[in-house]
Amino acid sequence: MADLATQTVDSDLNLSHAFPEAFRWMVLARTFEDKIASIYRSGKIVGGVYVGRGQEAFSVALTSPLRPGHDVYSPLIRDMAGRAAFGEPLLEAARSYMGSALSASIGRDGNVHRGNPKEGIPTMISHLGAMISVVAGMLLARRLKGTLGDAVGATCIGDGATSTGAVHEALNMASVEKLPLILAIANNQFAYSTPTSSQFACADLVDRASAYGIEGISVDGTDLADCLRGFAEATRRARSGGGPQIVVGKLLRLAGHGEHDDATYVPETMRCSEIGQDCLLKARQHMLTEGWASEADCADIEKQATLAVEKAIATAGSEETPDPYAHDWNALSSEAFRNQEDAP
Amino acid sequence: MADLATQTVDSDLNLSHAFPEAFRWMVLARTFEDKIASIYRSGKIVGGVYVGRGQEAFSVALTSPLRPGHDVYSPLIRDMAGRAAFGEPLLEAARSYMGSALSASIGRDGNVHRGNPKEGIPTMISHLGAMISVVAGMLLARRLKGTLGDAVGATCIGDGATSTGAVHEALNMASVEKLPLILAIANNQFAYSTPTSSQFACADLVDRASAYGIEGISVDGTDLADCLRGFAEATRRARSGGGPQIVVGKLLRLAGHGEHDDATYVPETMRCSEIGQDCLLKARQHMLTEGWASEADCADIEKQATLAVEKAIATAGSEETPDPYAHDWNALSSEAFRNQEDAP
Amino acid sequence: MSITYLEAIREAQSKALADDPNVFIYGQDIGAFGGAFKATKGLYEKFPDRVRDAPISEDAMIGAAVGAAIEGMRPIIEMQFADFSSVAFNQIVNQAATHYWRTGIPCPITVRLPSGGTPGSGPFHSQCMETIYAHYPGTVVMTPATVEDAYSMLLDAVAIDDPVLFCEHKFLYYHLKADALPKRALPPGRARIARSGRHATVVTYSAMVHEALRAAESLQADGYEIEVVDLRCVKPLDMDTVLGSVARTGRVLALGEAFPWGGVTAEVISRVASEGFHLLDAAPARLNARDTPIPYHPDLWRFHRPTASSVESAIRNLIRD
Amino acid sequence: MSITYLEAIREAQSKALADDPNVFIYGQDIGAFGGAFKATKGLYEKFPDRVRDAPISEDAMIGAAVGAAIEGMRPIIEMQFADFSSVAFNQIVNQAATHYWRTGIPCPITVRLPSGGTPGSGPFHSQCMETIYAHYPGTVVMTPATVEDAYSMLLDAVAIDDPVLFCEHKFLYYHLKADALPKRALPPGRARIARSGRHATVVTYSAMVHEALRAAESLQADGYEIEVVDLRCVKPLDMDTVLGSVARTGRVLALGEAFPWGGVTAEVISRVASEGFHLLDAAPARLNARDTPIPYHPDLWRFHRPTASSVESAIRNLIRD
Ligand SMILES: Cc1ncc(C[n+]2csc(CCOP(=O)(O)OP(=O)(O)O)c2C)c(N)n1
Ligand SMILES: Cc1ncc(C[n+]2csc(CCOP(=O)(O)OP(=O)(O)O)c2C)c(N)n1
Ligand SMILES: [Mg+2]
Ligand SMILES: [Mg+2]
Repeated sequence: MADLATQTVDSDLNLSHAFPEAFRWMVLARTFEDKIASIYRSGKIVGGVYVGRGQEAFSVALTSPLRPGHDVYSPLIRDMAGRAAFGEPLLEAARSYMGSALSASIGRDGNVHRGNPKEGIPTMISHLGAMISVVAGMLLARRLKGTLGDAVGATCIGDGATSTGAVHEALNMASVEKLPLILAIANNQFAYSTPTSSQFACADLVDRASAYGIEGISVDGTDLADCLRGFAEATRRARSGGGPQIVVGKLLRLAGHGEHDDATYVPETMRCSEIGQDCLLKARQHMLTEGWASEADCADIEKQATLAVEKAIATAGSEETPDPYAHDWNALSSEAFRNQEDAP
Repeated sequence: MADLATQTVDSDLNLSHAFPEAFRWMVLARTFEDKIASIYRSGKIVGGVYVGRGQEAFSVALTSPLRPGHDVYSPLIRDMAGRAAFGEPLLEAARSYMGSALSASIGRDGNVHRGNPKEGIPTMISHLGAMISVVAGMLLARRLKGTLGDAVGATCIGDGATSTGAVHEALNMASVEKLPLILAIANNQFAYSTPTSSQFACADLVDRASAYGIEGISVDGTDLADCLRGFAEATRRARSGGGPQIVVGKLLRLAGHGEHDDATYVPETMRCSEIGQDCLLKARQHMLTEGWASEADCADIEKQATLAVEKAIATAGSEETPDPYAHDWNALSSEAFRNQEDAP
Repeated sequence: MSITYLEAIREAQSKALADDPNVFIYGQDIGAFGGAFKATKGLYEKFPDRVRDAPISEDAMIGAAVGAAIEGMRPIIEMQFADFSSVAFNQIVNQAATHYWRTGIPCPITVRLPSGGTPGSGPFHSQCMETIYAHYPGTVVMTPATVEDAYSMLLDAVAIDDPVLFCEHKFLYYHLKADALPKRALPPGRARIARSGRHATVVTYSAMVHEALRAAESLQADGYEIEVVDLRCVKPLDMDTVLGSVARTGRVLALGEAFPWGGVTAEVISRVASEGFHLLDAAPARLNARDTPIPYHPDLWRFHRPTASSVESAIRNLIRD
Repeated sequence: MSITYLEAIREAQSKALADDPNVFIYGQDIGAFGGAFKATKGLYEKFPDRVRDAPISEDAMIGAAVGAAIEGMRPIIEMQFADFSSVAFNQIVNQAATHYWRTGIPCPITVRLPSGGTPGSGPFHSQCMETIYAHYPGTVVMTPATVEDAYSMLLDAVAIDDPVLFCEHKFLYYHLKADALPKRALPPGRARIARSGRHATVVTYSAMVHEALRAAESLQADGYEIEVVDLRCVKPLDMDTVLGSVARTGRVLALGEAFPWGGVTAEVISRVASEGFHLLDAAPARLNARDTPIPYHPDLWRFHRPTASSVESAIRNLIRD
């Protein structure tokens, strides 16, 4: 159960509504990424494919209490579930992987490097830790403009990224400015092949909270209910002026670092432990147990997901790919400076 | 009294020996820096002058338990006292300020940018936080070579520098490698003009220790005895395999950021509070109270310091300044690459 | 009335803050203290929310600026010294400079970089980093040499929808004075003929414009008329003005205070050689700082950077050729 | 036997570790896992202490390397991608590169930078950063183009007492093969005539050497003999070899994969123009990547970087001139 450092959980959370809703997005994310992985293996996607298998519960729970269009959300590489729940159209995701000319970046960037800054979703760069200060800046700007209201900004990093200086600077800045920032730390036990023992020496990453005078919550990342409760509480605190929050999820990456990686370095014992449980199977079981869905309902959810994914991929795959000759090769937006720095 | 997070103080520390010894170095440092400041004000030193006024106790206490030639020590801008106690010849300091051609850097760098890497004293760069990983690397190298023994590496930063990503990365790395690194954090309430309230939001910087799973000690930076006890204990722990240690000193910078700065932003109430006490006056009083020295002894210590300072400054001031024509303008050491990249 | 280069920077910021509620300044010690160089003195009093002290976190400062820009603001970030922007290099070149290209959403941030050498500043408080930032796509790099340009180009920088690295020169802060602030200015990205001549062109920028002018003045005594082009902006480069000048003189020296390998002078000379080869009557020349870190000792420092006298010899060699 | 560019890098590291107990490798996932590209595969098993996994802390990795160098070791730092060295920029240029000059104590570190574009890698896994590091004094910047050089130059890098940025090209990792590792090699800092010719010189380095060779091959059919100079090291630059070649051909194209503003090609062309002006029969030319971040989509990527065919047209323009 969510181990809340300073307060007890918000009992108001209506799990019977939030849980099935979140479960649907988890199914969609898993279905989509399984499909993308299989297209990758068939050689039809160039570049990397990184999936959120095993972290769907943690990912979706972060966005579950968020309000699209009102809050800020900066997803990372394993956040297909959170993205979908926050309203990212499936077609947008498919276009990014398939390199469609209609993708948000016109094929300039691919796979997980997609966002919609105007809608409060910054577009990630690869350098780990670099997005947190961006979210802080978005919140600061809203406060300066008087438009912040009770909006929050949520973002995620992995256990490995906690070692970057960027994370420290951003968390410290957010806490000095007491910004409503929620940082989800997905401790999936590995950064690529590197185990947490080579990454940090504190007992639990939630111990980082006290370094910033902020609040921290630990959740069981394999358990959707626990994740939902933890993030609901963190979001409530942030919305009500409690300043930055960190939520640490313990879980296991149930895939390679990328789909090129067979992850043989993950010990069998770990795979078989509590932490290695599949959050999706657990959530499905919970749906059945609580009576929120029957076997048939679940099968239907899965089927709907498959249909949606197939449609999105088919559409994206049939779209034009970017045409280098017609492409706008300008890195500057200012009219005055365009077409000035063409490669000599 | 030293507030030792996890263990009690090492009662073996022989204050009656360490205290008077440290006091001498404090007097020397204060005398030297007062002199340098007055030369600066007379316009005879170009560049910045940054002094350790008010932090001599904390600075000297860090090096007090160290063994020159055996341990690593990386001083920062307010560490004249620690440098002197660790064996830096006064003449070396004077040469650096006076721009002597005989200074360690041949006038290439000035004031506090001096060191002796071969003797375990790295030469600082200005970028705050950048030296901690260097010390970690020196310790790691010794461990790899099998020459580490019970050596430790000590270094210092200010309250402001704790906000840099570099500090985080280095402390985390040192804790993962469980290196015998001692980080002294001089919380002198200001980073240039910036008060701690705009710098961090944790209650006390010692709270950072738990973020790395390491040990932390708080000391009263105005009190030499407390500082000596705290660092003695931290050093003992580090020597005996306890891994990285942080020691946080509460004190007040009793000078401007540099000698160009009148520090009017420091509130009068703070100057008059406990924290604003002059560690040197307190230590002197303690010497008298404990009977470790008489008024006459103290006066003699002060006189010796004045003589030593005058001699060093006179010598350094009479030395040649660097001759640009005879200077070796090579940034590379490799014979094969020298004089190849002359400015076209 | 007389106004310094530094005051011009302050006035420009004051005007930017007054004119647009979306402008704010973020940097270390820039609030009540007014900044290490006093470039924001008095601004906090007028705009307490929008002149904010930052922690010593250059990476996060730029990240936050990008976030604020996404939200429609136009942040000005003051680096205490250009040299410390090295810690923010990643956020500048990979986050800010790529933002428009990746997303189609412009990123109007201005990063003020107090640049260049002064006596006794040493290796870490003297650097010129224009080359580093200009190399990356998606940046505009300004290098004002006059009080007027310090003012009007900083206003331009804030108005431009792309990340601008504003390389203001510390050596010019107090010493350079003008009678009044300009009402009108050249468009950003346009170079300026700082002195006209016909025997040779010196293409330069920032503090070196003044060394070039002094050298030209001194060569005047021998009857040489040296044209000095002040680039104003090193990216984009106004090659029309540069080539126009070389067309008149046939000889060119590119002069810069930065390190010699691959800087502005390399870009200028290689473009002149490629695009204006037939205009050249002699081999084009370059003069940069020496290829070592910047020395602390004033005597070494004066030898490390180009000065009027080393510029003069370089021009004499060029003319003799 | 056949050995790839990547294997050559692994073999060089294996030999360096075996020959000198002061050598160690530090980087993310380089231990038991053998590295993201498998450049250290099998080395941890042989040298468990000296092949160490680092946390994701590039700044601290370089700081630690400098510390270890002070203690007499010769660390090799593997960046997972060159692009991520941006976070270590400060420690590289301000700590490592200035160390010898500030202290008289050399700083023998090697920073391996898996560089350059491959299809689908996108803006943050494709960069060429040689210009950034070469600009600063105190660095040596190597850019091997062949399997032989990948091997022998990496051994040189470890042996050199100064910080070496070793820009190994990811595009060459698997595809480039040689029959055997070299016994002997050119001294570091010496360029190589990769192909001789007499109508024009292409000065290039790293992966672009192969595009230049393909272009030269294709122009051969039309009777043009194109000389290709492989710089091997972009700092220091072997201008003797470059100028010698230009003296033979009278025409020069500088070719690079990096961004266009102020890179290796600018340095090469401006030096040729300054030092070898009278050798030139035509305006010198440059060809770089486009001035945008590196695109993800393979079709855009192939258009962004120079290729054999764009090199060929650039040479044709040069010869026609
Ligand atoms: C600054 C930086 N260094 C290195 C990398 C290369 N890299 C990409 S993902 C990754 C591992 C990240 O691990 P973690 O933060 O735990 O996230 P996870 O992949 O487990 O979700 C690394 C090292 C990077 N992207 N950025
Ligand atoms: C990365 C970096 N940013 C900015 C500076 C400029 N600077 C030098 S000292 C200083 C204040 C340091 O405050 P603190 O760490 O508290 O040390 P103190 O001066 O109080 O001893 C600043 C901002 C710097 N040296 N390095
Ligand atoms: Mg992980
Ligand atoms: Mg301080």
